[in-house]
Amino acid sequence: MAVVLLMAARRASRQVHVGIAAACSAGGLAVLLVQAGPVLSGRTATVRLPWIPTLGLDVSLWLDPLALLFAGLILSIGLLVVVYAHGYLGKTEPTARFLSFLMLFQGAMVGIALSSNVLLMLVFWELTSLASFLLIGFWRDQADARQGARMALTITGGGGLALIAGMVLLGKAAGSYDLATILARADLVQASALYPAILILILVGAFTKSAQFPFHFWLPHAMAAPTPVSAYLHSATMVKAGVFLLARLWPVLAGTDWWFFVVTSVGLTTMLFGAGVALFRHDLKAILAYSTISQLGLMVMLLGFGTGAAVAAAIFHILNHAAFKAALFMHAGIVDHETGTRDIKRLGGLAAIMPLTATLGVLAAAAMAGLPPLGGFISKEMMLEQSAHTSWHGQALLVPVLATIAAMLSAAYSLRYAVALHFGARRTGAVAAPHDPGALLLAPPAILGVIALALGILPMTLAGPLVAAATAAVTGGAAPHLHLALWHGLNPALFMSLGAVAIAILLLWLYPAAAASVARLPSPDAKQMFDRALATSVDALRRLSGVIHRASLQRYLAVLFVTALALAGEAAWRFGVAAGARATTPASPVAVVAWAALIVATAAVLAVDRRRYLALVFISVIGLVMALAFIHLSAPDLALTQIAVEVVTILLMLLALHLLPGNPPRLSAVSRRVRDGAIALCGGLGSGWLAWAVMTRPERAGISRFHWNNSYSGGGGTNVVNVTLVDFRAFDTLGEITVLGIAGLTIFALLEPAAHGVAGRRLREWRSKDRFSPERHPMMFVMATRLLLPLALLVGMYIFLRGHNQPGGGFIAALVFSIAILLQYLASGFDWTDVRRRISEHQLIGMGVLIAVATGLGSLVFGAPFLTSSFDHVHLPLIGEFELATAMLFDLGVALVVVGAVMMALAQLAHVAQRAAKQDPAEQDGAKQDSTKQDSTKQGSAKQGREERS
Amino acid sequence: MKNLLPHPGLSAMLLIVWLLMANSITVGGLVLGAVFALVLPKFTQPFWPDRPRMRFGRPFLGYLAIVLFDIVVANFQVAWLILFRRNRDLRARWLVVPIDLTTPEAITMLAGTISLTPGTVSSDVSADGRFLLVHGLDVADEVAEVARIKSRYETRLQRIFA
Amino acid sequence: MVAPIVVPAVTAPITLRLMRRHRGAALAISLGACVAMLVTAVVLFAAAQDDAIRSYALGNWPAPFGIVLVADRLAVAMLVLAAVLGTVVLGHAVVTGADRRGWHFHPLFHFQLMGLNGAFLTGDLFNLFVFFEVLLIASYGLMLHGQGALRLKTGVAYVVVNIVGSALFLIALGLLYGLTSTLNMADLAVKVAALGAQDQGLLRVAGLLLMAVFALKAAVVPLHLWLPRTYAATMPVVAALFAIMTKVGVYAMIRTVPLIFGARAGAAAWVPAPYLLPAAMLGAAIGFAGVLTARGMREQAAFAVLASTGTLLMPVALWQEAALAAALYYLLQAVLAGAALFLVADVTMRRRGQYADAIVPSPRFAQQDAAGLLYLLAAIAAVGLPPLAGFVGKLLILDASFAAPGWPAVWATILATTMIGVVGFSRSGSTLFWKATPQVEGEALVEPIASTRRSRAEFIAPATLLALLAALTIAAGWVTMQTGATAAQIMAPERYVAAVLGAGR
Amino acid sequence: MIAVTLHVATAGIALALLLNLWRLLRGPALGDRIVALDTMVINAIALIVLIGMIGGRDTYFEAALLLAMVGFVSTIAYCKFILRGDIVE
Amino acid sequence: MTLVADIIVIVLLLLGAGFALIGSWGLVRLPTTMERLHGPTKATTLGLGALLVASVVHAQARLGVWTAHELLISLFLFITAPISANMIAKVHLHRARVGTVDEPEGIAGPPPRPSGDGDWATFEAPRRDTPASTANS
Amino acid sequence: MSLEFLVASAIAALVAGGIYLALRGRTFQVVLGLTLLSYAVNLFLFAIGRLVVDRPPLWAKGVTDHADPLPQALVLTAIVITFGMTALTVILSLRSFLESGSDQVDGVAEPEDAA
Repeated sequence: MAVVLLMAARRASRQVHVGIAAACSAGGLAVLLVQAGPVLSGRTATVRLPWIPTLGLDVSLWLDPLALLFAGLILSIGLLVVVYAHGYLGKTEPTARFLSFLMLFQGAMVGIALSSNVLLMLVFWELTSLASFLLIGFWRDQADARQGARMALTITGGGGLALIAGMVLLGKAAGSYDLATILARADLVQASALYPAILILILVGAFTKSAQFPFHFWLPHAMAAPTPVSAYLHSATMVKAGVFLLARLWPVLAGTDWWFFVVTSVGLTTMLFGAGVALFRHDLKAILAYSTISQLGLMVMLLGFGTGAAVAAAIFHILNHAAFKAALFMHAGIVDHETGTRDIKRLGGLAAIMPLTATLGVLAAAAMAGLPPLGGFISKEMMLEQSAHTSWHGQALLVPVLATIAAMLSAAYSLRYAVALHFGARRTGAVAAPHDPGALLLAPPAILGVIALALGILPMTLAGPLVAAATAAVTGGAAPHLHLALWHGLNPALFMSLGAVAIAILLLWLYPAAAASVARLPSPDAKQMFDRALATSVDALRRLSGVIHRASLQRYLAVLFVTALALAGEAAWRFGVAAGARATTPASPVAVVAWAALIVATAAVLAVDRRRYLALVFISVIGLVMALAFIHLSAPDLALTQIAVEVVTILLMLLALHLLPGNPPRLSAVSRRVRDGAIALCGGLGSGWLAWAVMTRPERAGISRFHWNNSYSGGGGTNVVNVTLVDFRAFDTLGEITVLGIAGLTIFALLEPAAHGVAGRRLREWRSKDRFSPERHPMMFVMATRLLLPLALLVGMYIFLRGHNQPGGGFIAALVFSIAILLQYLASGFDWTDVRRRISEHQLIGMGVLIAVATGLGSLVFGAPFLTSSFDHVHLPLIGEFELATAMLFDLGVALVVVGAVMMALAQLAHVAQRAAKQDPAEQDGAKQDSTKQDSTKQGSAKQGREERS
Repeated sequence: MKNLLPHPGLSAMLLIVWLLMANSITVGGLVLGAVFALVLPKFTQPFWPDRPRMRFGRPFLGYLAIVLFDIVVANFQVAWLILFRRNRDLRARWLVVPIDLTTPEAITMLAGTISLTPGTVSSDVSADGRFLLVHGLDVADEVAEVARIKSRYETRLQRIFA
Repeated sequence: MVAPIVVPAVTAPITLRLMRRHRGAALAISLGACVAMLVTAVVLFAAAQDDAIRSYALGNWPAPFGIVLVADRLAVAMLVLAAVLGTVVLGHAVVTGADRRGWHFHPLFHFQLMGLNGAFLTGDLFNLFVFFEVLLIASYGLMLHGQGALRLKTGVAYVVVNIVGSALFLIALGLLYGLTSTLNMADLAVKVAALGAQDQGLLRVAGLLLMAVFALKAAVVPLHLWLPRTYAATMPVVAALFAIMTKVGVYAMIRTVPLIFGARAGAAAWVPAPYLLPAAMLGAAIGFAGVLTARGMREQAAFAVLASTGTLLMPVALWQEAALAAALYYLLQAVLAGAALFLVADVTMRRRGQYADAIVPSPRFAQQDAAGLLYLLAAIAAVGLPPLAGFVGKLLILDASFAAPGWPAVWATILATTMIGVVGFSRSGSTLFWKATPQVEGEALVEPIASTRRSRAEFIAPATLLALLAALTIAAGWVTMQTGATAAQIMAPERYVAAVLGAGR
Repeated sequence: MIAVTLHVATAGIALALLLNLWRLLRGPALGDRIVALDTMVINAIALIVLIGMIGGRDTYFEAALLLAMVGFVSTIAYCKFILRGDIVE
Repeated sequence: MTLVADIIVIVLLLLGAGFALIGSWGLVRLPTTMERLHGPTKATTLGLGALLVASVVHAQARLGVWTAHELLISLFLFITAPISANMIAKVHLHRARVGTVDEPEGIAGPPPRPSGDGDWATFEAPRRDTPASTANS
Repeated sequence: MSLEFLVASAIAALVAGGIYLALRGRTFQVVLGLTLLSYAVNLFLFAIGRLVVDRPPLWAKGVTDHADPLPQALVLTAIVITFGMTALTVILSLRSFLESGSDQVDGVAEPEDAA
């Protein structure tokens, strides 16, 4: 909601933005506080809205103590961060965008805390990753911000994906995605064979989010974000989502050896590693980032212990850490803001000039170091106490010792932060006289610092009930005896703690030497490795993809053919394709001769493939044989169509051939030709065999029997093929003429602009190498076509009218019409014929489709389905019986479209070169204008051209 | 009348062709054919701008008969040539036929006739339209052959295209 | 029921005639027709809610002898999808003036829709072929719209490949007819189940060839090679419409396999089964890898389409009801997301001048933030992150494919490819919209293509698509209920057969 | 008797077709090939007529008619291509 | 009557097929393009003509119907065949004049020039206002 | 030899030729290849209705012996569609050549593609 508001108020002032955001946080917090009482007394508030019932994904929220703790944390720190951000961000920064991202994040985070459906939790989980991506990359001009954002998204998002798998599996194992149900079915889950997978996947998700070793490296780079973001996301809240998740699922996942080993080890390692690295960083935020990693490790380790007390410690530490770390980040931000640097080596003695800031810093750092009387001390004590009781794989000392070392290291870096920054020689970075910032910047960390202090002094009052209840919620049982206090007596933890602090001070004293030696160590930069790995793999993939997807039609086709062959081959190999038992028909000598002609012509087409003109001649032969074959095999309609189409196709090809370059060299190498030959051979044999197998099978009585029987009685025609086309399957024909019409339109669209631009220039420059006869319109030919035109039209009419009963029909008639007109073009040239033509092709196509559709619609008027035909035998005086069928009207539509499309194709192609030649002067003008305008002039002139013609 | 029936000859021809195609003479076919015979010439009129007047009477029929007869005879002659004349004895010649016909229609008809009778193929017209290039498969006497063409065909055509 | 085919068939010629003289009226008719189609589709959709399968005998010839249109849940859902997409894309084309960059955009567009609708509705295999051709040839025209050398030469490959595909279609069709002597899909289902042992081999050949054709249209690996360059070379607004084209291939598979090549089809039972799953996985992998490696936004979107097809086919390949339901949901959102990506690419490249859609940093351009936001959302949808529907779709797929054969591989592929996609989109997005090269002194400001019309209206269409995606997410419960019912209908082919052929058979 | 003659005639035309094919393949001149193609068309017409006579039906007449009418168009087009390059000018 | 018709049919059939065959044989046998051009004219004229007449007679005798539409085939062929021959001859002339390798001069040698100052239309564009050009005005 | 064999082998030859030509590198060859393929497909689709000599599908009372009309109708539709596609391909490849100056199928400048 806040996001929407902020978007709406983008233009408003900063104060308004901040106000909206703060109000949201505060409002949420208020709601939470109202609920807090009942929740802590054991009544869990729930909300449930159905969302995707089939998936088991509901918008179900609950507010148990753990959720309360977390949501409270998120909202309260969020509120402070918003206030802080108001002071932090410069006047020119787009606060609205920033705050809307922040609110998006806050909402998602609260969502994680409150979800009581694991799938819903996943939704929020990934949303936090996204929001974090946007926030880290907020200063988009900085390279490290962009890279940091991408890396964070990659790691946490990727972990989120693992989490998805884990959660869905978890749901599957538990039989529900409802969290309460899952939590109650721990035994079921842990007994499941999927348990290890679930555990690992969920842990990967949690660890990536919480920056656990070895997924930690994104976190320091996320510090490229504005400091409020770092404070909020990368210390107080988002990174704790992983910890929260572990706590949330603790009842169902914890308690096994797997859990203990993995979680404890990873936590421990991270704690140590982070602390160690933090000590030797010089960037304030880097120090804090690594310390965060370390502290997160601590919490994870505690959760891994698997005991209630450890959980309590973890939860208390969450609180503490949130308080002091957010305070520290804000502090670092203040220092940065005021001095212009975050390099600890360039800073020092700030206590004198920025007393308030310094006080704050020292206080928070002390909490981090685990010094009494701050909250950090208590939680650290609890941690050490717990680790003292933990034996790792039989090694009783391992965990406590390492934990102590880690505590020592963290004390050391905390002290270094506090001391090096505020005391000693004055070094003020880029600014000569920095000073304490205004209240807006100072107040939020101050509040946090106070809380950190208060948590130490009055732990039971402030946090006791909450921690206890939350712990109970985590462990699913009654809270263990919880006693939060600074003084626990002289227990091992105290000694460990003391030792740690002592060594830490010692270490700090020795720091320069140690730092020098560490600096000499090779330090693998995770970011570089990450970037390089990514870049390398992208390059490799790109090369691979380039190879696979090379623009090569030959390859596309080869793959297609091979795939089809392989698939067909598989079927034939597994099940066999045998010839059937139908008696074959003996072949007459004529058939054999025709067959031979076809085979020879096909071979000839291949043999002369680059002498294209000859190839075309042989294609003609094939077409002729096809027509003969159709005649012989009882298909007169097909023969007619074949003859007519053949002529038009040849004309078309010759027109195109004229504009193509002369005898080209061979393109492909021998090996390629052999390969293609093999594919072709397999394809040929395969298809031939399939045809053979089908033809030798006895035919079944199929739907065509019906067509035969109903052709005359129901369709009103004796030519069953034609009746099928215009009646039984008229819908096919409608589609078919649409195809032709579209082809015509597309051809027009292709050729209309061809006279311009590059193509036009090429056309104008085109000169054939051949010498041509000067005679353009041979007299005899011209005269013959004059006579043929009316004759051909008459024949076309005849074929059209009788098509319903005898071979023929609209399509063939249309081709005859077209050929008749094309003959005029051939004989007398384009211009001569074009002025005598009465109708434009566009109109023909449009009218044809409309007539055909209208015929079909006509039947709707009479309440019959689309395309229902009707016919009648009309008796006219004198003329005799006369048949009228609506199907003929449909056929008329067919004919119009065909004539239109054919004429469009050939006529356009025929005069494209001439048009290009005429275009020449116009092009000169056009060249001066810019591209946009040229576009429109092209359109304009083309339009004009057409209008002049029509 | 002229407007309604711009080319009576063509119309008649179309009607005949229509009846032939329909392969039967019925009233319905006749009417339909007549309609087409009237409509199509009008529709195609622009494609044949200045058609010469032709006489379809006796001269035309006589010409037709002569041509058909010549075709049959020539067929046998040429068949003989193809079957039994050796290639090197073939007296293939170019004939240049001067023509007095003036309309392209008439010239075309002459050339077509020449081509249709086996043994001679009209190959080209001169650029000024006054000579016809004819290829003869076996010509004993060029002058006589040219004269035969002119007298047998051209004079008759001149009468048709008066 | 015939209206979704007739409306565009009438509109196309009308716009053809009007566009030259009365552009305004033609535009109104064009857009109005789209809306009318949408309304019709919704009406049909509402009618299909009673779970009855309606058939419409064209020409009043009873099935299986004539051609029937069949409106079941699947068909009407696809109709609605096509109509929605068509309306939005057409609106965008008009707003950006893309329709004026060549000839005959509107007629071709409507013919394309006609082809799509016909393919969705028809219950006849040969008629399916015809409508495939209609939509293909219209797509050739649209693909070449705007022209230019690259588009033309890519177009050659696209056209030729598809023509060969059509030839294969005819061969498969012929085989089926030769075996069964029928073309009606319902009748085919009956006849195929009754084939004898000696015909099994041929039947399987026919089935596999048919699947190869559909796979070619759907751009299933390894028959996908033509897609990336074709879509990348197409005008983005056209490519946005094409987002549904590959899904037509998927639709054809979903339509034919359970019906004709279902459990009773002998050797051809679940005919693509052994190959589709690995191919789909490879497709998802290659697609998202392409998202990562793409050099231009359109290429990236093309690969995203490829990836979505792959992802979508994984559950389809399991041929189980729940998985199919998940797949259908994913299909809906994938179409919208793919289209959104292309439209965002369009609005972006219109503003980036000579940088066009190349994924390289450019100087700041107008309305960069808005474009960036749209890109972000589209990418989220395409890659399948919350909160948009892609995530829900993937969750559904994961959930539904659990325990199916090979589910770990499916899961691994889906999650890993999502990861690659996230990396890819985040890289390109931050490069495109965050990184900026400084404006070089003296160099002219980035010259946008459409300098005159850089209106905010251009954002409406992609935003609408994204809003639809959001709606798809919010209403996911209802939608999944729909897809569930659809899947149940698909997996019960006997109901389809009974509805088409009549109960008596 | 007529049936036998019909088949003999058909065989004759078939032989003629073969001869045409030979000339078509052989060339050598382009003109030769075009002539061969043209003759093939004419022989095909003859064949169609004969097939019609053998079957005793009229159905194939249109095919023969059409071939007679448009068969020469491609011949002309081939010629025009050689003569002028552009067949429609 | 039937016998007479039968005999007529048989004779016509043999005649037609024979001429078609001879025409094609001529096409194979004759030495150069121009001579070969004479072959098909036989097939088109007498060859097909005889066959068509045979068909007419046959239909009358056997089926008892008068059909005449076969004659149309001949009509069209009579219109189109000379044009084909003319064009092919033009191709030959043109290619021979241009000097294409595989286009040898025929037995008759190169064509003589028409008397007067012009040339054949294949070599020289038809002049204005002559029959050779007015056809296309 | 039976007619069935002749038709099947003719289909085989046409398909083989078509595939081979379609895999060549020049647009015109590809177009020729597609033409051959479409012949083959038409013949195949036609042959699917089984071969019947001289019994055309023209209805007459009492006639039951006839060729299957449906495949013929399908082939007719296919021929028309193929014609449209061929025309489009021819013109598209021509236009592509005009635009790029190369008639190589992918518009690659020559010489290329020796692999």
